[in-house]
Amino acid sequence: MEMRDFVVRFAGEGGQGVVTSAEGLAQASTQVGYHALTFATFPSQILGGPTWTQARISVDPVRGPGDAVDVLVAFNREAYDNHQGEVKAGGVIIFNSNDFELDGDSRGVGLPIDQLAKSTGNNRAANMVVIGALAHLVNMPKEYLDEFVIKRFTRGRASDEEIIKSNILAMTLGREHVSASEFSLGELAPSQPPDGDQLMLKGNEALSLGAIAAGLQFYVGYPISPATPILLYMERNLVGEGKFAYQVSSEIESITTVLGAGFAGKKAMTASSGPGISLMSEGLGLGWMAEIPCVIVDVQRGGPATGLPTKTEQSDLLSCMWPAHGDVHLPVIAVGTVEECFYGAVMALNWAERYQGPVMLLSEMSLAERAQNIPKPDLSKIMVESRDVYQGSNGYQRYAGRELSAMPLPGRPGAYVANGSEHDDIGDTTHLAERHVQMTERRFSKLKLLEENLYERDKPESPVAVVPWGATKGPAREAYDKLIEAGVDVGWYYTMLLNPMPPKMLEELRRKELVIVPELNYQGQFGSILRSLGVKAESITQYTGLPFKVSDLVSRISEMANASQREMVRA
Amino acid sequence: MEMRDFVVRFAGEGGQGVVTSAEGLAQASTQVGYHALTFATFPSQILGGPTWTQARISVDPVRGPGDAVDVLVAFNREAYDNHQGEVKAGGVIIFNSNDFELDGDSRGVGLPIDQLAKSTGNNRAANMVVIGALAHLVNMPKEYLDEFVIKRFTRGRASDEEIIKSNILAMTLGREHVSASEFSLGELAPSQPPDGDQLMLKGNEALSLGAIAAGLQFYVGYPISPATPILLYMERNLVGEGKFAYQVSSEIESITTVLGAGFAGKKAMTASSGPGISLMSEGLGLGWMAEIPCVIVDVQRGGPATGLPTKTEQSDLLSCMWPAHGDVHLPVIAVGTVEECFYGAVMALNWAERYQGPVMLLSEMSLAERAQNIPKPDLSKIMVESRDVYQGSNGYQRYAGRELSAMPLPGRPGAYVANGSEHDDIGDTTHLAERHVQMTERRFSKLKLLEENLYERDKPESPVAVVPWGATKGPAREAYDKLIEAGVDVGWYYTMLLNPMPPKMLEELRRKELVIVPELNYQGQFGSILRSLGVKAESITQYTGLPFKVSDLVSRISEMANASQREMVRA
Amino acid sequence: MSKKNPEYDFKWCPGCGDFGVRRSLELAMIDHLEESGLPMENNVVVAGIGCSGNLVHLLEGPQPYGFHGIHGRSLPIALGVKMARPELNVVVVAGDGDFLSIGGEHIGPQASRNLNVCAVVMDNGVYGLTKGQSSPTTKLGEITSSTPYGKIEMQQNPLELYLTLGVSFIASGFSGQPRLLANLIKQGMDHPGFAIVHVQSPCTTYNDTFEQIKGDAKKGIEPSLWQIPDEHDATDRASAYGLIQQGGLPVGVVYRDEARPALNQRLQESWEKARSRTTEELMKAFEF
Amino acid sequence: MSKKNPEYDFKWCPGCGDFGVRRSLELAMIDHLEESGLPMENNVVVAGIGCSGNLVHLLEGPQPYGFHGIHGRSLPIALGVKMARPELNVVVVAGDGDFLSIGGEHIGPQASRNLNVCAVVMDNGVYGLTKGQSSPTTKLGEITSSTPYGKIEMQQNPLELYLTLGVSFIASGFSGQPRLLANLIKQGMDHPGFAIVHVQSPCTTYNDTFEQIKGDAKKGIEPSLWQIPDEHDATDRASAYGLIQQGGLPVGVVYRDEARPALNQRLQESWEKARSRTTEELMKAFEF
Ligand SMILES: Cc1ncc(C[n+]2csc(CCOP(=O)(O)OP(=O)(O)O)c2C)c(N)n1
Ligand SMILES: Cc1ncc(C[n+]2csc(CCOP(=O)(O)OP(=O)(O)O)c2C)c(N)n1
Ligand code: SF4
Ligand code: SF4
Ligand SMILES: [Mg+2]
Ligand SMILES: [Mg+2]
Repeated sequence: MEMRDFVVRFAGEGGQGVVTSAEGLAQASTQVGYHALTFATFPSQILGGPTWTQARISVDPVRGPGDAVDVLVAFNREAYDNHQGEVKAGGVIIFNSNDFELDGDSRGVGLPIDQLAKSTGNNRAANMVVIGALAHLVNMPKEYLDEFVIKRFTRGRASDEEIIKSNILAMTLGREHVSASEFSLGELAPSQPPDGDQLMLKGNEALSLGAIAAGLQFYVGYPISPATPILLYMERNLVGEGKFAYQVSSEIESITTVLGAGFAGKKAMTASSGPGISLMSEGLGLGWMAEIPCVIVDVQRGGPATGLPTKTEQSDLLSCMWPAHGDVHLPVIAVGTVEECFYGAVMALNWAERYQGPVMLLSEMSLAERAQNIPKPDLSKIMVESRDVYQGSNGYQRYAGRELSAMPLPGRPGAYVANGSEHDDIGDTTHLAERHVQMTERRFSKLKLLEENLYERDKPESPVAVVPWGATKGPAREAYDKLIEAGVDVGWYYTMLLNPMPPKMLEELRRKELVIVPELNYQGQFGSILRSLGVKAESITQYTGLPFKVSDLVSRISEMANASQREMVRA
Repeated sequence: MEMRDFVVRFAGEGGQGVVTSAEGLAQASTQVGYHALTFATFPSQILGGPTWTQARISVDPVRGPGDAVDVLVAFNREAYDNHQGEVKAGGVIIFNSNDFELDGDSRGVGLPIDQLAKSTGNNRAANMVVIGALAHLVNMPKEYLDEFVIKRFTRGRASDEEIIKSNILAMTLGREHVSASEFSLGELAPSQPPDGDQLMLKGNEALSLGAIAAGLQFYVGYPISPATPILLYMERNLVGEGKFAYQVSSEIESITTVLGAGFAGKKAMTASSGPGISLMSEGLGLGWMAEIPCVIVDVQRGGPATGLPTKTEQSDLLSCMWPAHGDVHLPVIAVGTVEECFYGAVMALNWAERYQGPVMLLSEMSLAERAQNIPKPDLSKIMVESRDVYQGSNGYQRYAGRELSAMPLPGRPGAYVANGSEHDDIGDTTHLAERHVQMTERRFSKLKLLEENLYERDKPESPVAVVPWGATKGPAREAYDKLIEAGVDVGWYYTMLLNPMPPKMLEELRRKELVIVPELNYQGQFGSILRSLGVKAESITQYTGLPFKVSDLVSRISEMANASQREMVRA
Repeated sequence: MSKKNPEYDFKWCPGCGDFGVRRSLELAMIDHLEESGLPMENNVVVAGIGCSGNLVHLLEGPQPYGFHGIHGRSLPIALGVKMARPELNVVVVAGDGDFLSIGGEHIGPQASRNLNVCAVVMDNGVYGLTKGQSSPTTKLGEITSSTPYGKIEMQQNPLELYLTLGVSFIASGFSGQPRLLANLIKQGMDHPGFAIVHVQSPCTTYNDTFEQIKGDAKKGIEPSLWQIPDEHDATDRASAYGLIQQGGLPVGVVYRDEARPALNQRLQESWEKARSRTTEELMKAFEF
Repeated sequence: MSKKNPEYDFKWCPGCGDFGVRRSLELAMIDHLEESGLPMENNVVVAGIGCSGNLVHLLEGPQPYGFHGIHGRSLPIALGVKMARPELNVVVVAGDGDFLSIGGEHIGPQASRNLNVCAVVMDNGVYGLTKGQSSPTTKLGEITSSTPYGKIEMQQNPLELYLTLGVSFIASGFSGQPRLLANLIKQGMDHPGFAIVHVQSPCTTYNDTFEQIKGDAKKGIEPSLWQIPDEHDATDRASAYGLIQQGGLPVGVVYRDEARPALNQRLQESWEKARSRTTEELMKAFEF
């Protein structure tokens, strides 16, 4: 039968080629026009340790890593034991017969990975052996893979030809070895190459690129999983005159340094994860109070406290929206796909410049470590905003009025004191009631500048809607499509803009009988925020450190939708 | 006419006796059975600077400093200019005629304060001159005041007699000087001495005493207005074997040190204000995660950031309830009166021991600096709780199960690792999904242990209710009583317990058509929390840095109440 | 901006040492500008929280830019300002509590980086603005509002700390000598690296050390203040260490190392190894 | 608790220096207990966050109490444990990043207080757990994942820092000498005040310094490690300072001052001036 989509999980020890095989497969597939997504997990130790990576190859754009595994590639016995349960009925298990023997599992195909690789004279071709084997299972034409290998290893070196030969041989050996066994999954439908260039990258990389595309000039950070790759990317690439990327001594330094740079006129950003974001609390309040543009990225991991550094969760929403004492309410943009990592970062920088204050950009471990092909952003189409800079002479009242005003640039006329105490128009500290009223209203009025009606919706007429946020978008949308197929009457709303929310979307949600919010936290954080905004929201929560399974969402959403339908009938 | 209550505002330069006069009047009045409340404001500079203190004397228990001023005592011209507008119609202004002359204000009575004091041969008796003058205005019997002076200055010293004489003389001079002018406010009704002993103290002092009464053993803090007095009180009084009170190097040290002490078996507490609380964010999450009993006091001031150190506000509620990243939801007790400062502290310590985690105790600048007479707490009636200590042998699983378990005491069998990463039963770090689910549910299940139906209510049958929190209780209740007199149909609910809220109270509020929440912040923080809990709440907000005026609340509440009545009729 | 702004109502107590520091800073900034020919707006004063930090609102004459943030964070804010705009003259003003206690963590990193800013620390051995609690420089045994039975921890020695952390310019001064102090601050501004001018600026209300510093012949009190002799070789780390060990309040330049490149200079150099790419070029790496 | 707990799945890399530190700590604790006759539960190990801090879960044999909190806060947590229960033996284990970077602010205060705990700092000159970024002890110019063009800030000298801050017991050791190291840690535990045992514990994965420390005759590499001679007078601050200036990796006790009273002792003394009152008595002050 024809397949549009298949999922392979590679499991073994760190260092056995688990990751390179997954990425190789993904690259091979994307190069011949398929869509691919890989999701890597971390072993909790530094070297070795059990690890696995999943690759999903599809004719259509991919939304998530996928629930059920079609093929498990088990590099060792432990991997087999831990993952064989995930293999769906009719699935196949390729096991490294150089490492262990497997009897009594009818799904098993032994593949002497190391030995076959060796026989090609190129030990590093082990992953090609595996890829060849997989290609056979889904009947991927040999030409496809050869093409990929040729492309990949044509680097204008003398050794090219030889390497290409050995790799093609490795794939062929893998292919033949498996074809000997009668196993097959079916026929992968021919690829429908997306038009336009594509990029294959991870969420953290897309986010970094987006920030740079929006004109980022200044970045400081402190290492923390899963945000560290952003720091490393910036230190390598945000270089040259007028740029600065640096590792500071703590997240307290990160946020206050970023505030200094934002004040001095730069587009500045820092990224961290839960514990680091909590340390920034006081500094975030200062940014709001002194009106300093900057972007703070929270690549969420499992919490609280040191929590679960290598797991994914969506539990920082409340503390990012209200991060500090006093009346502070920060803008929040939460990205849901690798592509949104790019465009969300662009928006976050634009928002910071537009309203002159800190913007929280929420990502998640599951996005940060997900590699995926996305349409290459067209920079000429990206609208980049910069703050309104004061151009006049001295004697300027930087904080005058109840609304946004132009921001002076140190070195130029317009000197004032950026002040974290309540202040008057020129930034001197004051305690007068009228001032506190004026400045409080001024700070909140600026949020209005960020109200944009950017959101997705389907079946707006339905009284029930599914409204996920962040990376739950992927599985939620897969589930939603299935529910629609099944004829369930339910609408779909999604936005990256969690504060301020798109006013029209909020209006529509307020009219719903029930708004179902699937989210990866215990408290149902977004659900409770929606309720406080007058929406009849109920959350579907999960707090396992893992993303939702599509199948779980399908059943839990339809349950809730039907229940409310029954109620409506009764009423 | 007979008065049950009068309000005097003393205004001048720091150092002119503004505070001593107010406190003297309050003490004199309480000693003869009246109720008294004084409220001091801070000048923004250290020495001198304009300042004022208000005293309210009443036959009945006092709820707040009072809106309108009956008598203004102006020690200098600036004070007159700034405060004369607050004097109610028919009020009197006593001005220091040694400092300035006042013509064209029919309310003014000149009093040569310094000169009269000098003439008694005791310059320090200036405040007695003022008190005598005030006593005359409300017709307070001379014996009352003489009695007070005698009590106060009888200290078994040779000089007693002389000092008493000069003070009594001072009062007489003040009295006579004003009686010469025909001014009078009326007759203060005879006092109705409360039965039982009374204490006259400030909110911070009551809170400190309450904590000590509940068995506090360990206190660290870092200076910050308006919480510093708690630190100083503890350093002076929390001494002796097994006790520790100390100033540490920052609020980050405060919270983490307190966690160490709570882990080691002590009842531990720290106090700060907004900026310091924000710095504790990460540590608070750790306390929740590792399950460490401790109490954190937030004496709220104006925010955000450094904000308004000497002003009052109720804007830290959201950030205290959700102080950190991850699924953290801390218990919150907010006190509303000086007396509640005492009992709220007792409860906070009990809660911390009962559920084994951090408890947030919210106070406010306006309570911290308010001196008031309260019934002396009967220690024999105070129920003090202590954590359930593990008594068994080694091999204990401290974090086993989905509910509270006994806490081991270092030094005794039951060794485990208190862990801020997700952990298993013995406290070792783990990433297993089941564990994160178990421990998350365990942490939240413990909040159930704190559900108590302690709340005030009046007219529960009314579809509309006023539900203030914290120190807004005072003016809100005064306003409520006036509304009831005026025949407005509105109910009253109040509790110190903001998380978890009394379940019965929450149930009742959910059935209301409208719940009106007066609170001192811009966002309407408690209102939005109530809405997220399914209550039709709307806030009345004020963000001036000052407490509500009763008159404002009367009009704003009745407006809202009537509006909703009309709607209900329409519906 | 006191003179010009009635709404700003904080005032230093009469006799407060901070008056002298303000004057010195005004003089130093003006000197510095006259040399550079740049306008006052080229100066950024990053202030800590305390009576000391309030200096940023009390400067008279032409106004520099200011950043008055949160307690203890003036150094990292200054790091951000300076590395964003190396052409700006960035000055930090902070108190002993702000700089050495809650903000103490930031000194070492800026010293290691040799961040090119000048920090003026106003040390009064007490927390002034919060009314008299002990600070890291409050002496062992002293009674303050927060040490009712005497302080039970040792005081810090800031000068030795700076030297150990690698601060490349260290001066010590007294608020009672505004012109001399102005000169030290000016040198600190001119120094191509991290400069700290540590100033004894007595708190006349909570910890009046004027007498002890200046001495009183009548009462037979020796002054703790002493001028650093010209012979002192400030470029020699060992001599600097020895000088600090002598105690008292030395006035002058304790240590200076002008050879060490500042952070922005080292950064420039490191770029030679780097290649700056356009966004388009960066995206290329992810094409396939 | 590795051996006993399959659920705990973190493992140090083969050859990691931390194995040796763990062994040393186990030996030192056992020694200490045999002398005191107290059970293992009398020990509390407060751990930082890092490969190093994970030691608290990897101890074998009888288990002490542990507190594995948040990054950089092991010292203030230890302050709380120790001042709550002075009879407990409190040990801190942390990495160079945890202890000197984000946690650096807490060293000075504990030194000034002379808090009676023993801190074992596992210095590998890198951030191990986060996979190889630079730390305060990473050398200037070194290339790490976070310094792709070479580190542009100076490394810190922890031993000199401890001495300057007033740490009253300072030892320096090497994870490759477990018995020697155990002895130093034991001395640190016995020391009546704040003790720091600074250990070179190489990260074989991201910064393998074993060769540089132990030297390699064949390659003509001199060992950086040298034993502190018996003549060294550790009670003399100046000699300690001089010793540190010699550089390399000295092994032994660098400095010790047993005369200085520890915080809990000074606290006891201060109580003589104080009067402890019952709640009833305290309330009296507010009666009228
Ligand atoms: C996070 C935080 N904690 C505490 C405070 C309260 N506070 C304001 S100034 C100050 C210390 C002032 O002492 P110092 O830095 O020596 O300055 P000085 O007033 O003596 O000049 C403190 C603790 C604060 N504003 N923020
Ligand atoms: C507030 C916070 N910031 C960052 C991190 C991430 N983090 C975990 S361990 C570590 C540093 C580890 O280096 P080190 O202290 O030297 O220990 P090592 O792993 O080298 O033994 C960091 C930055 C964290 N857990 N918490
Ligand atoms: S309190 Fe001290 S430091 Fe503050 S202004 Fe007054 S004298 Fe100066
Ligand atoms: S990364 Fe380095 S420090 Fe961490 S376990 Fe491996 S070798 Fe040890
Ligand atoms: Mg000071
Ligand atoms: Mg390290």
